[in-house]
Amino acid sequence: MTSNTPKEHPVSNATATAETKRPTVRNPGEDLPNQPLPVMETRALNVFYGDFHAVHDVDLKFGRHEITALIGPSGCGKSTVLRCLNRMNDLVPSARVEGTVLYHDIDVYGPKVDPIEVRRHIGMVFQKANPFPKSIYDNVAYGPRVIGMKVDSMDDHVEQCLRSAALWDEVKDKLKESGYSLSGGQQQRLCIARAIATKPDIILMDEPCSALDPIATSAIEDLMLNLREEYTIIIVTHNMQQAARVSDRTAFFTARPDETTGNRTGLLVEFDKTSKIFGTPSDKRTEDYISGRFG
Amino acid sequence: MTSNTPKEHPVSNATATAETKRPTVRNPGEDLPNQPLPVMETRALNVFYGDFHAVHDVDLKFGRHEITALIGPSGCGKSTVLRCLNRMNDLVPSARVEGTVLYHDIDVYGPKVDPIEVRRHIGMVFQKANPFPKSIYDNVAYGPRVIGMKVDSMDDHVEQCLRSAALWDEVKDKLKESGYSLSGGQQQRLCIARAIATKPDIILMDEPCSALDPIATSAIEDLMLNLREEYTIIIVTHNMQQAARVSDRTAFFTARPDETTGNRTGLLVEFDKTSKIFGTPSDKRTEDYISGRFG
Amino acid sequence: MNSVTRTATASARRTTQLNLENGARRGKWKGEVFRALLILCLVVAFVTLVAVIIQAAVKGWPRLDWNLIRQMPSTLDRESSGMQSALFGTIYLMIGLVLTVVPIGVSAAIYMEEFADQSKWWVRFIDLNIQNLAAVPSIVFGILGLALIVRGPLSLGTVVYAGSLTLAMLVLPTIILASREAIRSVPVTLRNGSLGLGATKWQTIWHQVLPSAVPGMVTGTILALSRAIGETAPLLLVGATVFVTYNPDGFFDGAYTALPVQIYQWASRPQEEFRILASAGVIVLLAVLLAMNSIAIWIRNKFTRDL
Amino acid sequence: ACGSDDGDTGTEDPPAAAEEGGESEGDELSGDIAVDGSSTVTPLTEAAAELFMNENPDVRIAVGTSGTGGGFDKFCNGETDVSMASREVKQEEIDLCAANGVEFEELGVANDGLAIVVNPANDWVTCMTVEEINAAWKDGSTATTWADINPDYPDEALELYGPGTDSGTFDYFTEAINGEEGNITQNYNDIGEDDNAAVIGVSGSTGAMAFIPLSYVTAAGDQVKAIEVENEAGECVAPSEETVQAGDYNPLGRQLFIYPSAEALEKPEVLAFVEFHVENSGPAAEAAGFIGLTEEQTQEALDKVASLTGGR
Amino acid sequence: MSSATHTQSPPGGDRQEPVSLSASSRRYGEKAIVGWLFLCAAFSVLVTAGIVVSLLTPTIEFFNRVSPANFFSTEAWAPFNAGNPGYGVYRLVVGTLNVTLWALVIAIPAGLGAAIYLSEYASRRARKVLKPILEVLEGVPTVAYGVFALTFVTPLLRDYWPTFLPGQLGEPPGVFSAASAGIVMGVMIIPTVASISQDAMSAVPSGLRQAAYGLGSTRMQVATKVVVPAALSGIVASFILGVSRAIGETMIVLLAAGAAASLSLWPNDSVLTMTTFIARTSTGDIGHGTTTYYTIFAVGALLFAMTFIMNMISIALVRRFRETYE
Ligand SMILES: Nc1ncnc2c1ncn2[C@@H]1O[C@H](COP(=O)(O)OP(=O)(O)OP(=O)(O)O)[C@@H](O)[C@H]1O
Ligand SMILES: Nc1ncnc2c1ncn2[C@@H]1O[C@H](COP(=O)(O)OP(=O)(O)OP(=O)(O)O)[C@@H](O)[C@H]1O
Ligand SMILES: [Mg+2]
Ligand SMILES: [Mg+2]
Ligand SMILES: O=P([O-])([O-])[O-]
Repeated sequence: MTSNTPKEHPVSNATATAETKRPTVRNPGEDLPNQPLPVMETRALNVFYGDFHAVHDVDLKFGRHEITALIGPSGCGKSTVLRCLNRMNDLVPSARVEGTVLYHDIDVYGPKVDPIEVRRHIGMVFQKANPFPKSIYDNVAYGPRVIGMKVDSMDDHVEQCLRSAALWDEVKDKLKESGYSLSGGQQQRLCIARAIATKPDIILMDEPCSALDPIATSAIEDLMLNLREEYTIIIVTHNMQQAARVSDRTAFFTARPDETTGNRTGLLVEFDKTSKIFGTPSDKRTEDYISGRFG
Repeated sequence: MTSNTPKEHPVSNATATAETKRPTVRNPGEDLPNQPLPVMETRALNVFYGDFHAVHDVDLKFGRHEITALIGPSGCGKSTVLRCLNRMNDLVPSARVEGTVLYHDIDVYGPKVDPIEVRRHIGMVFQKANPFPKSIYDNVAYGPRVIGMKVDSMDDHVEQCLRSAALWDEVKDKLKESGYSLSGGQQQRLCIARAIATKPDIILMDEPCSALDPIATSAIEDLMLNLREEYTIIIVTHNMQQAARVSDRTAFFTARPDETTGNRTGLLVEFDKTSKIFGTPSDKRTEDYISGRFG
Repeated sequence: MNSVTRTATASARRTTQLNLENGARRGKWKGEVFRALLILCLVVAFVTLVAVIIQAAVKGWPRLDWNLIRQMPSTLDRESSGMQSALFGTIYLMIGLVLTVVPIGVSAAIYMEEFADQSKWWVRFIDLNIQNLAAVPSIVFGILGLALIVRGPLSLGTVVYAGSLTLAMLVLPTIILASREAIRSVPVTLRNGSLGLGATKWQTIWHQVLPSAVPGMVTGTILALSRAIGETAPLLLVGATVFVTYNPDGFFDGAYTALPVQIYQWASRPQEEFRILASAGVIVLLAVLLAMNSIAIWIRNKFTRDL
Repeated sequence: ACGSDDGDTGTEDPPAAAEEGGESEGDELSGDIAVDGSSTVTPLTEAAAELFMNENPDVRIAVGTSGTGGGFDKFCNGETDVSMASREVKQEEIDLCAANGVEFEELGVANDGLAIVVNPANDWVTCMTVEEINAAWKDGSTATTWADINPDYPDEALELYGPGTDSGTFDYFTEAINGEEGNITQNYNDIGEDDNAAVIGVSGSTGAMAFIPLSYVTAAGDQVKAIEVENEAGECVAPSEETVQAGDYNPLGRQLFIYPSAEALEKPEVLAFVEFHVENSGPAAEAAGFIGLTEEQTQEALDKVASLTGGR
Repeated sequence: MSSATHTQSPPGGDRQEPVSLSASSRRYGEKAIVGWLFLCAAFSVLVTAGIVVSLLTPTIEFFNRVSPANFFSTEAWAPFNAGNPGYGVYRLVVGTLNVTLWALVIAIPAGLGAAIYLSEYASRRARKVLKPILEVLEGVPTVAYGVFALTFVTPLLRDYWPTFLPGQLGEPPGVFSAASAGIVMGVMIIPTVASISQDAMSAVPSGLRQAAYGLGSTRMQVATKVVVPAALSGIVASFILGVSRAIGETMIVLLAAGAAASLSLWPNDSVLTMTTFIARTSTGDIGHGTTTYYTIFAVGALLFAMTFIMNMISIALVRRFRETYE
């Protein structure tokens, strides 16, 4: 199968490849405040798994109605940081979190805070689509039901969530079928519909597209851009181009090996507008990473 | 930890990012024959896992003393193709291979061919370093012992292999320690030393650096370039920059979903000199992939 | 391609061909002999089962009739004596056992998998304790049952439920371990999906984990029960050693006997008729067992395919 | 017919059974009877119970096999109505029963003999003295061949089989032959409760000798050969129904007993069963391979029952 | 930040209601459920405690009457001998070991071989059929095996014993023999050994196997040089568990091994095992409260202690194995 499509993109010629190349940023000239108006914030966040220091001193601010991307090589603690935000790390018995995580200026690790309540405000979408082994309808209705959410009509609510997740047209005739009957990309959108069904404030996404094909990926990316109108989105991705395409701000993490033990601790290298990170990063390590020298 | 290293690379400014950027190719002007002198070749290779058609009609030629990279998005069958070359797919009970795989013009799936013997000629290094739970020395000596290789002195042989794998200096004082006592990068080099200990002709590598940090990665990349003098190397990688840095030729695969079942079958899109693939790909899909539009 | 390369290629080709093809590798027969030996090992185990069945079937053949399960045991009329009371005794034992052990075992498994903090010493202690209990000889449970259930604190007497309870303790660890296995095999992504929506832990367990774990639990439970059904030694100690010509009339009342006990009784009598009955009884017991195991395997295959 | 909730003592109120039986006859017996004890006596009581239940279908008799001692243990704890024994009750057991307020009476229900059996191919012995048997079986015996028992016997290796140390048969034999209960050589094959195993053992080895209940000799047919034993009067007596009943076959002839409790005998069905057991000693013994009671023995037993129940 | 409620909506926020992260209810029901679940888990400890108490109390009584020196000695085993009792449990231990030994001679090679076959050779489909059969085998009632030993294996051994062997070994066994019980018990244990060993072997990361195959190893080399050494602690654990099961097995020895407390390790001798003694004696003739009666519990306690130690070793080995690869 050889392509007979004429090339649509002007390409730099091969001799130009010695120059460092970077991903395309979606909207470099957008008018984004220089500092995010934080709906969520971490201060001196440190995470340990048992004795292992996984993440060191992370200070981040996540702006309202913005998409923030966390990028960095494997094992640098992106997922770990993400899971701290809605206390999913509580479920890892060995995990210990130090520092402060603020949500609307409330410390989510505060003594009176109920992690369940935190998760009701901060939804999550995972790397591998994980629909429940139930019908499509029940997948979406599950969240509202367990948190005892008052809705006028569950049917309407489910429909609305599936519409928001750009899935309604594809599934409206088979709401009673199992969530597993959908394709990978549809499953992932079902999970997004499920997450927004409880009306969260923030949606965390951990590499939501890494198992999907180009078409499904682009559907999810479009969806994210739409959801940004109503939600604050924080996304972990391996795909720099994806970060460049969808995010407003990007945080770059890397891992530094401990000299004696060799354990690698993750740390935040640089956090800035996406256009800045992919355009003129201020740190050599960011530069190396986005130009593909490792990772 | 903010970087105070001055940036060493000229960077295109942010406004230039709308243009498509590609990885840096190691040696674009190198004198490489236009067609490889094949030591190994696949013809109309199709692979099935049970009913699932994983790989469709792959025709590839792997040149002697060249490094060939297989790239493409997740699940497009790169590993599957690689495993066909030394009949590792025989170990997957559901796998079925159709088509021809030639090694020195002999069909390795021929009726009289012993797969064990094939693997003795075509070594393999895996994504996750997998040293045996034995001493470093025994790891390297394992291969020669099981194939009953005649060596004058096993000690010398082990030393030489570890030297070839650029590991000798780091481990020479602890040959009796467990292979697990090494760092990830060292373990991977140990696996390479182990693979070359049986003096294979070809070395297959399936994402050998994907679990490693930048320093370890670059050590392995250097090693590959050295090994090319003596061996033919075929490498699967997710990291396009890596393919660009080390390989002479690149094969780009993608996966096409079946319209009725939705199953995704891998296929070869384009196979050419690396400089061509990353410089002026002739297929739109290659173009999309290397410019990061998906994957 | 110059001629030097071509010659080199040709010679390489020849050597390679010689090497790759059959027979080049010496000692291939070793692998074959080894494989044959391994198969032999497996066959030894299976053949014995077949021999047990055949031997019992051949010996018990004259008495493999409906009377065997329709009639009560009889000393006077050995030709048509049966084992109905033993069959019913076993059924009663099993019902009492299931009702007791399944709720406790599944609950314990949920606790250990979902709530217990493995870093706490007492959790590890319970864990160790369960594992150890799983390998305590069954006769020791007989002693326990005799001392604490039939007599001692519970003083139930030699009633069916005393036997059920003794067997319950015996299979409790097996049920816990199987249920834990089933719970553990529920993908963590499912749990995370539910918890990430703000479901409480128990909601997650009840709505997501348990429904997915049920097939595994049922399978494990049936396998555990099929072990219990053949247990003889503890029952000998807790009072099922009885010649009874009627079925149990309750869990806390009267005398009972059970299939394996009846078999043991008959096997240790001198008269040939009883020996035959014992062998026929073995067939009945094995049939019950195979039926239970088949159900377990069917459930496992049916549901593992779906997940 | 479940009489009461108290499984230990069985039915206490006969009327309950009448309701359930639904039979018109008011004097129809019903209720549960728990019997336990000697494995030797079990077949006998089972036979008696079956015969009795054929006539009284609403009575349910459960016969357990805990051994004489185990039976008394339950009996004296009030768990059973009737205990079977292949020996007389011991002082400890009497004390235990007394401590628990259980009164009882000893009733002979059949005669049994212990037979000394040898392999049919054994042609050198027809009659043995107690001393010879003792030489083979006593604690610390050094006899390894028949010649060690009596120089006249051939130098055939001696192989001994006997019931388990936990059986009444064992107690009886050791006391009768070795003069002390439990006194026995370390070198015998203990075959537990399974007397038939002794038959198999003896039939398989020319030099073997075993002691087993006489009933098993009958059941074993010609697999083994029972030998004569020289009795107190110095006569060689072969074990048989007549010699045992007559008491000529000594010291290895014995009586088998049941022990009903006084409390249980207040229940008409237990009383009826116990009387039935004694009166039908003949047919039951025949079915189980024992030797029935003589008339005097029967009468003596019935008198005891009568005295215990005050002639009810 | 002591309060978990923040009433002030942040600037630019469109959320009007105050944000609260405190628990919306106390969830007492949930706590009660967890309490119940914990009790169920703790129940298993109660069972162990029950075992210890029910064994220990009479065992102490036993040692009040018989000195430990007598119990743990080689003196005669004659607890029934009123005149000259002996309590040398050593003979029972030796008897137990005798049967166990012959069981292991069968079970270890066969179990390991079966495990290697299932783990390294069998196709997935074959494994799917064979593994459940193995599980069925594990569940065959031991009384069936016992009857089989007594009525089939014993006569076979008696008829076909290799009488050409010298000395004691050449004598055919009697109706009861360690060999008959041991062989059948060995077969009974094969599934246990095989299934635990197989678990251990299949837990060996497939990466190791692939590495070995990739180097041109044959299947046999992969199995014997890589997989078995890598799974060794799990395999040893299966052996120890096999020993533990052999020691604790009752019905087979009760029916086939006899009851002669002989100090013998010969397969053709009849032996008295600890379990046989317990089962026989506790269903037998002895009166409650006699020293003999307490002997049951002393032997039971010893049996429990022995199997307990083995289980612990086996658990520790399995754990070590898991730690290496998980
Ligand atoms: N549950 C856990 N227990 C112990 N260590 C953990 C756990 N989860 C993650 N880690 C370790 O913490 C470090 C950071 O892991 P994390 O998953 O956050 O990385 P990541 O950046 O998301 O990597 P990836 O891109 O591979 O997902 C890694 O070294 C990882 O091994
Ligand atoms: N053993 C197997 N049995 C069944 N399907 C398999 C098996 N191995 C791979 N596949 C399927 O074959 C397809 C190709 O897999 P393969 O591992 O070759 O992809 P890949 O290109 O190497 O992907 P990745 O980059 O994720 O390693 C995938 O859809 C995968 O799910
Ligand atoms: Mg991650
Ligand atoms: Mg791959
Ligand atoms: O059961 P016994 O008759 O031997 O006590």
